[in-house]
Order: sequence, then structure tokens, then C-alpha cells
Amino acid sequence: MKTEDMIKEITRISGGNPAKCMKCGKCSGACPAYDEMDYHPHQFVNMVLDGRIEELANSKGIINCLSCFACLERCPRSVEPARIIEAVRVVTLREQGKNHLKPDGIPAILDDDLPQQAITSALRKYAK
Amino acid sequence: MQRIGVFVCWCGSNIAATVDVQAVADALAKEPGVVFATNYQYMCSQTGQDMIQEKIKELGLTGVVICSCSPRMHEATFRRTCEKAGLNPYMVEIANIREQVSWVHKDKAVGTEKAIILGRAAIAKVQLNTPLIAGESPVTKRALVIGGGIAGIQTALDIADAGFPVDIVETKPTIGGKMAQLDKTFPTLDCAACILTPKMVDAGQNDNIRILSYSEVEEVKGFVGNFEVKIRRKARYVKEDLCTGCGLCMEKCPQKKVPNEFNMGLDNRTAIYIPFAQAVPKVATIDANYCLMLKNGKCGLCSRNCTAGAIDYKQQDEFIEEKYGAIVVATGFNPISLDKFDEFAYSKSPDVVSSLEFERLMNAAGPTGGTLLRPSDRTHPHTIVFVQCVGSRCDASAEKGKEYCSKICCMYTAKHAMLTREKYPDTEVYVFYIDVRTPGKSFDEFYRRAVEQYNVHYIKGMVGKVVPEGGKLKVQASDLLDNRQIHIDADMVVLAAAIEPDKSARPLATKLTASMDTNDFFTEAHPKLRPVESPTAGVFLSGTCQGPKDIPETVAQAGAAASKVIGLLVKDKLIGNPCVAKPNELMCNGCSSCEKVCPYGAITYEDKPFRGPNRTTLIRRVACVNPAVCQGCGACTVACPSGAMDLQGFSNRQIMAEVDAICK
Amino acid sequence: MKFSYYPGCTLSAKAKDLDEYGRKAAEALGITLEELPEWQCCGAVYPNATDEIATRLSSVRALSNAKKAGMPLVTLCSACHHVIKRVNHDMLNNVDIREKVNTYLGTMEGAEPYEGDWQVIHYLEMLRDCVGFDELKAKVVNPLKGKKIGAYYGCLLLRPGKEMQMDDPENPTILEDFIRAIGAEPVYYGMRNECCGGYITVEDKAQAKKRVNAITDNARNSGAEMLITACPLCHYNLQKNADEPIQTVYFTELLAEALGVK
Amino acid sequence: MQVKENFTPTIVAFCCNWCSYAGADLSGNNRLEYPANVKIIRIPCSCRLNPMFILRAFQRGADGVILCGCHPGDCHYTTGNYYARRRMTLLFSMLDYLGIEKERTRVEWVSAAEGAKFAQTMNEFVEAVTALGENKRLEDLRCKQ
Amino acid sequence: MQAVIKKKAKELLECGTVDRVLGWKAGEFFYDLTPAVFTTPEEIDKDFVFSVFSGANMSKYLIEETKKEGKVAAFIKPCDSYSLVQLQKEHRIKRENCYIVGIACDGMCDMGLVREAGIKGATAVSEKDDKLVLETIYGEKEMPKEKALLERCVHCKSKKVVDFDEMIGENGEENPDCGRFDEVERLEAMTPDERFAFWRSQLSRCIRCNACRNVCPACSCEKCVFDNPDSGIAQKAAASDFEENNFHIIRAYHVAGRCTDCGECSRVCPQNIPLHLLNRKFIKDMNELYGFYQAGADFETKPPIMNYTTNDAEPSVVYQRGGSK
Repeated sequence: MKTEDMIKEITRISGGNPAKCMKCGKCSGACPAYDEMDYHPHQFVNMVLDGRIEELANSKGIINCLSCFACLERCPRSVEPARIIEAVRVVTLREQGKNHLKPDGIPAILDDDLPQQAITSALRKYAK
Repeated sequence: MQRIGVFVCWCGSNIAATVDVQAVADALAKEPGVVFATNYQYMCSQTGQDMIQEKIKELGLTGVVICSCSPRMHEATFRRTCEKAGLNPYMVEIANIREQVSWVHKDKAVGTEKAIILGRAAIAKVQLNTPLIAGESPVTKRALVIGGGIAGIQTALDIADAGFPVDIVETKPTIGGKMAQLDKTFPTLDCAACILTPKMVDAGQNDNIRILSYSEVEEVKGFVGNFEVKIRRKARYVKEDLCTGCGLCMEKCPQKKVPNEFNMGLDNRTAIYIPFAQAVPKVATIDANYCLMLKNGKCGLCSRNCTAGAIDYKQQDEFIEEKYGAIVVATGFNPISLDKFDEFAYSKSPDVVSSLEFERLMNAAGPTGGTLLRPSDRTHPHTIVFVQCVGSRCDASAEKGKEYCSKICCMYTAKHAMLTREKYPDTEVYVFYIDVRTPGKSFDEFYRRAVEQYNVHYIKGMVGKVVPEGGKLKVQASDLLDNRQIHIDADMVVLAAAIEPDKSARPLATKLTASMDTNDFFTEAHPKLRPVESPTAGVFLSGTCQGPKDIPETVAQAGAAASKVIGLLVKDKLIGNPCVAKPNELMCNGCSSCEKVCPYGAITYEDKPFRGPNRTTLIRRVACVNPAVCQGCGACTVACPSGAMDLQGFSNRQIMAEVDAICK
Repeated sequence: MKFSYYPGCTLSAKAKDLDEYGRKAAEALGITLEELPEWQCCGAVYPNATDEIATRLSSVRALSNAKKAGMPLVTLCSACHHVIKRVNHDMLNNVDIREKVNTYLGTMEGAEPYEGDWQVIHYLEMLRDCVGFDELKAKVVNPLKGKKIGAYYGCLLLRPGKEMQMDDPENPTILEDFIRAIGAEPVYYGMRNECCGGYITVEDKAQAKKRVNAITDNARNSGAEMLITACPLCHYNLQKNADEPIQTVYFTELLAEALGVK
Repeated sequence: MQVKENFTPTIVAFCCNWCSYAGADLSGNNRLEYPANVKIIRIPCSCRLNPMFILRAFQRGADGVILCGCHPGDCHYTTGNYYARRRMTLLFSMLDYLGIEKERTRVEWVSAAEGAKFAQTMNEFVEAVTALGENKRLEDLRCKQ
Repeated sequence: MQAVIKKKAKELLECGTVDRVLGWKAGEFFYDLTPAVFTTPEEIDKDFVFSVFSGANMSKYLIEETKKEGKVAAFIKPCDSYSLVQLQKEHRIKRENCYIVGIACDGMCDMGLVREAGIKGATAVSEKDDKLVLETIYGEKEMPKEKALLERCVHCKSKKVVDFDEMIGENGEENPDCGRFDEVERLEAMTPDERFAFWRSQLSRCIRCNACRNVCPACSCEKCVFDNPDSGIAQKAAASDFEENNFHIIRAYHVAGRCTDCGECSRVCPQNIPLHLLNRKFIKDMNELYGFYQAGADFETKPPIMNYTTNDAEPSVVYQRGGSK
């Protein structure tokens, strides 16, 4: 995927808008996992904007983020870094080929015999 | 039928190059009502104007059409020309054949044809023009200033100096406003009280100024030059004219546990009180929410001790009505409530304070007598963390805080940090900032002094959490330049809370029919060119009610507002724009549709007698437009179902005639 | 008062106390909790990614079934509540998610479309808004006098405040009010709404330990003798990973005790 | 629908005095061309535009009518264009309901600084109306077939 | 019903509550009921009629009646009551000069539909259960009342009398799901050509008799814009066909936001032009674009066309909305 598309994809999945960031750093001031993360919440926002998604994808940060939403709650600009970190995490897991399904693909593979649990569980593999 | 003269301008070659001006004049000469048509090189030149005047007189023209540049350019010029020749200036119409024809069309035939059509439309309109005479209204030579902070005081002083009487309406028991609560002022660090209180005294003693403290604007009627305002004088239970301000009552008052708003609730006052020593008027006020006498009729100590006999427990709110020519809004600001920012533990720890509270803690007249002490245990703080932009610059969808920059926080935080370091060199001071914004004369130098001379630690980053523990405030924050999270055990945290317009501003705006933005700041008539006037004629803006401002800017705007007011009050009468709405009373239903869409409150209703059938008299409710208030937008004309409301100068028939001329 | 009740997997296995005391206490308060038939695991982690549909399905089924039963849905586990409440918010506000979920459920299960128009509340909200803490106080037979209790909220119950809408996410009072209602004394401490590191507890014990220690130290230094929580993950983490654990119990246990049904 | 050869539509543009009329002047100042069949009528504010004026124009042979006013929020009279916006929305919807081609009516917000936008808008509008051909429907809505 | 109403009318006159009573009396035919003013109990006994043909909206008559000395009583059906409130909002009715008796209503009938049902030579009507009983010169005939209901009653939006001094019968409820916009939707779904053909065929039947204007409670202007020489459109002498062409569009526009959808315009149209479909289009658009609004439902709310929000839809929304085929 091209960098621009990647930025769009991350933004779309996150449901947030990194461009709103005013670089105040409150997210990283609020983060309880700051010291364990190699890239910190404010960096995620900035690096996604810069297209440095590869680096983020390979970082410890996507695992060590506790998804506690402190950054999301306290963000004055509604950037909500937790959503962006999650989006990077999700895209990474999907890109690495750990699953072959995308929700948009569901209707295509629907047939009468396939039990819905199969789909649910298959889809869930990449989530967590 | 009018006798119309048509004057086609060449504008040098600007028009003549792409429009056959002779052909235009010839074609328009054949239009009904046209008795004369000509063309000339420069109609706006003296010779051109002389020609128009000559022809008006010579041919007895009743209407003039000028085919030239945009009316935005020379309409006023040509109206004056015609007026001098004895023609009503509103009998002139301009066909814009430069901006709309010669400059945008290259083909001469096409341009000429269009110029003729535009000329016809103008002729069709002039056929229906009627002479309009601008209305006049008298001016009441008295001004009202709403709000008695530095903005209101300065405006009142300037107006009074010009010789006009001014009333200041202030909702608190004293004038002075926020500035009276400040300690020092940036960037010169002179003491706020030292520069403000002389002005308060001036205002109190000026013969032209009447201070109506502890009062509110109840109702506003009328229009520019002729406002009628009803003012509520809240019962203070003390006769203002008798009270000497000796303060004995305060000593005797047994109810001593009232949170002192002047000190931001950091200490207590008595139920009968004078807010601070330099109050103007220096008159006591009884706080009815706390007074034992007023609450359960048992006490009366103040009354017994008052040698002037000023106490009156039976006092009621009074109303006064006064006429004004101009109104100045100076309702000021407040820091926002910090309820939604409890990650800083503001509501949990008394040692987390707002900047205005810190201001009081530093002030010699404050609750600690000017010694900086922690509110919790009255000990000297050794580490202080300042947090900037609390509630400023927030995204709207965050649903807390304000979208705008509050403008003054960077400077007062630098001041606080500097003063702290100066008075208490053993105190470490950290300032967390997003950006340090210091545009202004000597402002950045001031901030740099805090950093370079006073060694204040400025950290680019933001505090994310404050946890009170063991008498300390554990501050967790980011240091973005160092790319690390830092933890500081602070003794005090000071929050630079965003500022917002005073809550009284919104209802006041409704009473004044003055407009506001989404943040409840008053809108100016033009953001650049008319910054101290509200779009509502006769209403002016002073200070932070219009937007965040520091003291010098506020004073400058106060002076500007005053000069606008003086400019209005020196006039003996106001001449209006005659192109205003006019109802045909015979057709008016009195249905209030027009009133609902009028942005100026220019429409009122009257019950008027009309002749009915069989010599009866019928009383009907009909609309009346105040021509001094109406600005001529025309919203009402479309809202009116019967077409009873029309707009002079742009009447239904005139516009229809233009449509017909163009579509023919 | 009758409610649909969603216990969730953890409450059926590892956190039986939370569930059992919750049910007993409800009974004592005259509340009927009707367990949803055939509920499924909520997925335990809310799918933040807006394009994940499958992980939202079981929450929608639970909500939809509660709607059919005509009773508001009550949850007890913080994690389940977080997931179901937020999925409900998505179904109400995110057209894209709503359409995809309904298309899927419609085609696969012939289910009626669900529009996010049913109420899901946490047990605590039921106590506060349906029973009322004053009413609860009146029903307490065994007030827990003198107990100094710290409320531990964690993250999932409160955040994101705009979606969870339970309490002020930075200055919550619901657990403190609860503690007061059962006769004990609430102790404020700043870390009560900071994360315990529950999500990382399997992968990175050290990080979880650090988080938990910060919380327990702050609670103890602020005078708390015990902590209460609504979250099985926090409960586990606070008990197992702290260097010096502070006694932590589910709030329902104290509720049952105060109502004399423990 | 008959389309005359070399059909040039008659377009009436109502422009508010404060923004759009000035915007039109600016496109003149900058020599930005637009078709000559656009004729501007100056009104004080977009809220002065009575739907009757539009119907009248159509009935007298106009092929398209456009209203230009200040951008919402920038009205010289504070609220005029907000009223105009509702009035025109409802009127256009009604004309569409009667089967009149909705491309014949348009509202565009043009500020005093948007000379280029004014010219561009007029070019586009003339093009759209030219494509529709002559307006017959409003002229003869009631004529017996 | 008639007996109860007549009794009430007489009572109000006799005990001096009112000086006049506004009611219905028979015209040339028994179904041709027209509003009339009664001043004595005797007149009421003689001429007062209330039947399924008492469809006329009484509120408009109160404009003139309440200008007069003394007090007038009026019998107001639910749909009339919305006009009554709307006219008060517009300061047209002096409420202190009238006494309003609300009457519960389960629909008024259309004589045309009775004839269509094959019943000829009718001379009187009465109701039995949910049937209409018609005395005809050929004997008594029956038909289900629902088959004879006026269009507006089939899609009755509300059975609630919104303003009254006393009620006869039990007050009903609003009925938001009355399906009154179904027909508008059907038209919206057509192509513009089809719609144009539809409206042309309808409007070209108009004979400009002004019946719609005369009956409409919203068309109560002191002088209609079409008769106003300063409006620029009343130039009859200039042989303008502007008025002819655009009368109904302008009328619908002028009553938009004030029209309570009482349906009188269509009821009285001698050419059976479905004029209410024009009004309903405006109502439907306003509901969809600016939030639900019912004219005359209360005394406070501003009509959407005299109101705004800063983030209203742009007029270009018309290009995207339904009916774009």
C-alpha cells in the first residue's frame, strides 16, 4: 500500500483525525505505559501523519499500550490517540497475513452451510 | 411618467473600448419616459457632473440613469450631483456597464447589447422610483455603560471628559472588576490596584458619571440615539446615601463564614460587607443569603451599631428608567469552571488552584496578606507547577473547554512564575506549555526574562495527571523535547484556566438585539474596520465581552468605544438611510410574520383605527417600522404574505420591473 | 423491578463471587435479574477499529434479545459493560457499522434490525438510578461501619466518558456514594481511575506489577484499608501482581454483606 | 423539449449588495469573463429575494435564475442569508415537485473577495442551463395541452 | 351529536355566555352545509345543522366575528382547532371574544363519494354505527362511512382539539402515522416529466374561482397579494398571465409554515384539484429538513420558514433528495 493510502486507511479505521493534533503532549503526559512504550502516544499521532507507519508497526508500543483510554479521555483536540494506536495495531495484524478475512468480504463468502461461529471466530483471530 | 435623462459614460476607454456608447445612448433614448440621452468621456468628472446638473435643470428631469461603473463606486457621487441640482438623490439609478459589461465581455456587439439591456432595467426601475427623504431622529445626550471593570470605567471616564453624562451599571456592589483582583500587571509589573484605584476614584467623583452598583439592566427599548433602559437596583439593605463606609458593621456582624468571592473563596467575609478597602462606592451591602436578620429575623447587630442609621432590612429592589443615546457593553469575562478537568485534581486538592486564585494568594490584600502559602496547610510551597492552556484551544467535539486561545494566560503565567522566583528564590517553578504566545510590546522580552533571569523551568509538554498523596501533588507530565515522561512532586499546581464571557452577556445581548458568536462573545459590526461597534446601531463594545484581551488592549478599545459614543452624542440628530421597510397599513394583517424575521427589532405593532363599512371605526393591529432602527435588509418583505411590507428603494414593483426589462 | 441480565463468561467461571453476590443482593432489593437466554461472550475487548463487525455481533445479539424481552439490560463485569455499552453507542451513532451488522445478522440469522435503541446499564447504575442510594441505605441491615474503603474504578467503566456516560470520568462519585450507602467510609485517592495494566498482565508481568503497585501504594497512603472494584481483571491484577497487595473485593460482596445476604 | 440552435439562455442573477455584488465587481476588476447573458439585479440582501421574483423571471422568459449572497455567518444583516437559505431550499424543492428542472435554479454564496468564484459559478450555471434548453414549463404550466 | 350540539348552543345563548353562535345551516341541499351565525335559540332550533357534511372549518369566520361587539360561540373540530390556534398566533382572532366548544370528530364525508357509491337522489343523512344512512327518493340506502370520508379525514393527522373552553365528547390524540404524505411521496418518486404532466393536467383545470383562497384560514389577508397593486404581480390590465400561471405556487408558498393542513382548499375546489398536495409538500419538506413542525399545535413555536439554524441544509440539497430520477 502507498504511504498516503496507509495514512488514510489508519485514519479511517481509527475513526479519529490525527490532523487535529496541536502537539500539546497531554496524551503522553497521561499515559500510564509511557516508559514501556518505545514510541509514545503523541508520536503515534505525529508519525501516522508523517506516514512513518512501518516503524510504528514494528514497535513495542502497539503491544504495550494498555488501551486504558486515558489519552483519549484527556485529549483536548479529540484526536484520541488510543484509537490511532489501535488502528496501527489492527492494520499490522491484518497485513502480516494472520488472517485472510476482512469484514467487507463477509457477504462474498456467505453460503448456507457455513456456521456463523466459524466466521465469528475466524474474524476474531486478528482482533486480539 | 417620469422625465428621464440617460448619461452613458465612456470611462475613458474602459467602457468605450468594448461598448458602443453612442449606440447605447441612441437605443436608450427610445425607451418610454426618456427625454434625453447622451454619452461623455468621464461622467464622474466635474464637467460630466456639470452636464448632468445642467440637463436636470434645463429639461426638468425627474429621474436620472447613469450607465457607468459599479454603483459601489460612484452612486454616492452621482446622488450628490443630482441633489445639488434640486433632484431627489434617490431618483438616480446606475446601470453597471463597466464591471458587469466592458470588463468581462470582449465582443463589442455582445457588450453593447447587454449594456442596453442593463440600461433598460435601470430605466424601468427609475420609472417607479419615488423621492425618498431620510428620516431624522433626536439624540439623547447620555450614555450607558454596562459593566464597571477597567473597560467600563475607562469608557465612562472618556465619555464624561467630553462633557456627556454617563451611567455605569455594575452588578457587583463595587466597580473595579477583575483588574481589582489582580496583583501585578504584565509586562511592567506595576501593581494593579495602584493604577486601577485612582481611576475608580475618578469615576466615583466625576460629576458626569453616575455609578449604579449592585444593579442590572432589566429591559432595553428604543433605538440608536433613543434607548429607554429599565435598570434594577438590587436591594443592598443599606441606604447608599447614608452609609459612610466606616466598616463598623462588618466588625459587629456575627455571620463571619461567608465565602469571600473577592478572594475567590479562599477566605471568608461577613454577611454585611464591603468587598475590598478601595471599593467604589464604599458602601456596605448585606448578603441576603447569609444575613441572620434577613433569614430568620434574629440579629440586627449591624443596624444597632450603625451610627449613620443606614441599615434598612426592609429595602426592596427598585427600578429606574432612563433614556440614553448610546450603550456600551463592557460585561467582561470569567475563568471557566474547572469541573471537567479533574485529571488535575482541582476539586480534590485545595493546593491545586486557578491562576486567578493564585493572583489572590500573591496579593498583599489577599487572604494570606501577600505571603505565598498553600491553602491546605498554610505552609510555604517549594515546588510549583503551572499548567497552561487548561480549557483553551480545545476541539469542539471534545465537549469541554473552549476552541479559542485565551490570549492572556501565557503572559500572566510568566508573571506568576517570575514573581514567585523573585520573592521566593528557594522555590522551583515549572511551566508546562504547548506554545508560548507572547506577541505584544515587551512581551517576549518579559517571558525570556522569566526563563533567563529567573530560571523558571519551561517545559514543552502537558500535565496528564495530578495525584494528591502525602501532602504532595504527584504531577505526571510529558516533556516532548526530551521525549520522556516526567514526574514532579509538587506543593502547588496552578491551572491557567481559559476565560469565557460573563454569563450575563447572553441575556443582555437578547435585550439589546446585539449579535453574539457561538462562544458568546459579542460580534463586531466589522471584524477589522468596525471593531468596537456592534452591528446593532448605537451599541458599542468595550473590553473582553468582544474577545480575549489584556489590559492595554482593553483600555485602548474602551477609549475607541468612547470616541464612537462621543461621535454619536455630539450630533443633535441622526439622519437615517431612507431605503427602509415600510408597511402599507391598509393591507397589514398584524400577523407578526415580519417581526419574527427582523434582526433589529425594528418592527412593533400598534392598534390603529381604520374606517370600516357603514361609517364604523375598526381597530386593527398593524406593523410599524422604526426607520431609525431598520437597516433595510428586506427580510420582512418576503415574510409578509400580503405584500403589505415593502422596501423603499428596492420595492417589489421596482425589482419586478427590472426582471421584466431583463427577460423581455 | 425487572431487568435482563448479562453475566458474561468470567462471571460464570473465574469471578463467581461478583455474580453470585450480585444476584443475591438484587433479590434482597426486590429486583429480578432475568439472565438472557443463550448469551454469548462479548469478546472481552472492545473493537476500537471502526471496520470490525464480527466482534460486535454478540453484543448486538444480547442487546437485541434484551429489547425483545422488553427489559433494560444490566451488566456487572466492567469489561462486558464496556464492550456492550460502546457497541450500543456504535449501533446508534455509526451508520456504517449499524448497516453492516444488521445486514449480516439479517442474512445469517434472519434477525430484526437493531438500531442501538435499547438501554444497557451497569449494576452500579441500576443501584444509583433505579434503586437510589438513599433507598439502598434504608435497606442496609448490616452497615459496614468504620470500614475505610477505596473505590477502584479502573478504566473500562468510565472511559471514554462520552460513550460510557456513567459518571464524570475524571471525578467519579458513583462508587463512593455506594460505599457511603452501605455505611462505610469512602477514601479518595488519585489513582482510582488509572489503569491497573490488566490487558498486559499475561504478556508483561513487570509492567502490570508497576501499575498495580502505584495504585495500591497511593490507596494505602491515602488511608484506604481495602479496595472495591467491579472488574474481574482489576480484581485479579490487584490481588496477584502487587508487591504488597491491599485487600480487594467485588463491590457486590460488600453489598450482599450489608444487606445481610452474604 | 426543443433546443434552439445556438441557444443562449437568459439568466437572471440576484446579487446581495454587500458580498456578491461586490464579488461580481471584483470579477470585472480582474477581467474574468463570463457569458453576457447573465444579467445582475442588485438587492440589498439575499433575504430580499421574494420567490415571486423568481417565478416572474421564469414566466417572462428567463431560463435560469441564480441567487448569490454572503456566505452563511457573514451576512451584513447578520441573519438574512439564513432566511434566504430556507426560503430558496423550499421553493426549489417545490419547483422540482412540479416537474420544473431543478438545474434552472441555484443559490451560491459568493463573498466580496471571490471574484473568481463568481465568474466560475456563472460559467458553470450558464453551461448547465444551456444544456437544459429553453425554459417552457414555468411559462406554460397552466396552458391547456 | 347534532342534538347535543344544538342543546349546548342554545344553553350558551340562554345563559348569556355568548351573544352569537357560529354553526352550520343547510344551503340549497342537505349536504351543502354552510357556516352561519345564530342569535336566538329559535333560529338554532329551526336552522342549525350538524352532520357528516359539517366539514367547513369554522376558525376563519372567527376573524370577523371576534371583531364584533360581544362574544361568539364556535364549534370547533380537531382540524379546525389547529387553524384556530394558528390564527391566534397571528393575532387575527380575539380569543377573549369567543367561546370555543371543542367537538370530537371521527371524520367528515364527501357527497361526491356517496354518489360514486351509486346512491342517487339523497334527501337526508344520518349515522348508524359506522354506516351512513341516506334517505333517498328511492328509499333508505346504507353505505360504510369510511367509504365516504373526505381525503383529509382518511389521513386524519389529529383527533385532538388543541384549544377549547369545553369539550363535547372525549378529546382524541394526534396521529403521526396517518400516512398523509404517502401521495406526496408517490409524486416525488415520479420522473420530473411525469410530475410536470401530472401537475399540468391538474392545474390547467383551474378556473380561478378563488374558492380555495376564500375558504383557507391561512389566506385571511386583509388584502391578498394578488389584489395588491404594489406587489408588482397584480397587473391585470397588463394582461399578465403571471398570476394565472403561478397562483397556486405562490399561494402554497405564502401559507407554508402557517398551513395547518386542514384540507379545506381541496374540499371546496369545484374542479377537484388536489391542492392540499402542494401544501403537504411544503410541510413534508420542512419536517424533513428542519424538524417536525405542526402549524397551530402550540402558541410559541416559530414556523420553520421564519426561523433558521446556522447549519441548515443548503438549497443544493434539492439536487440530492428524492425525485431526482
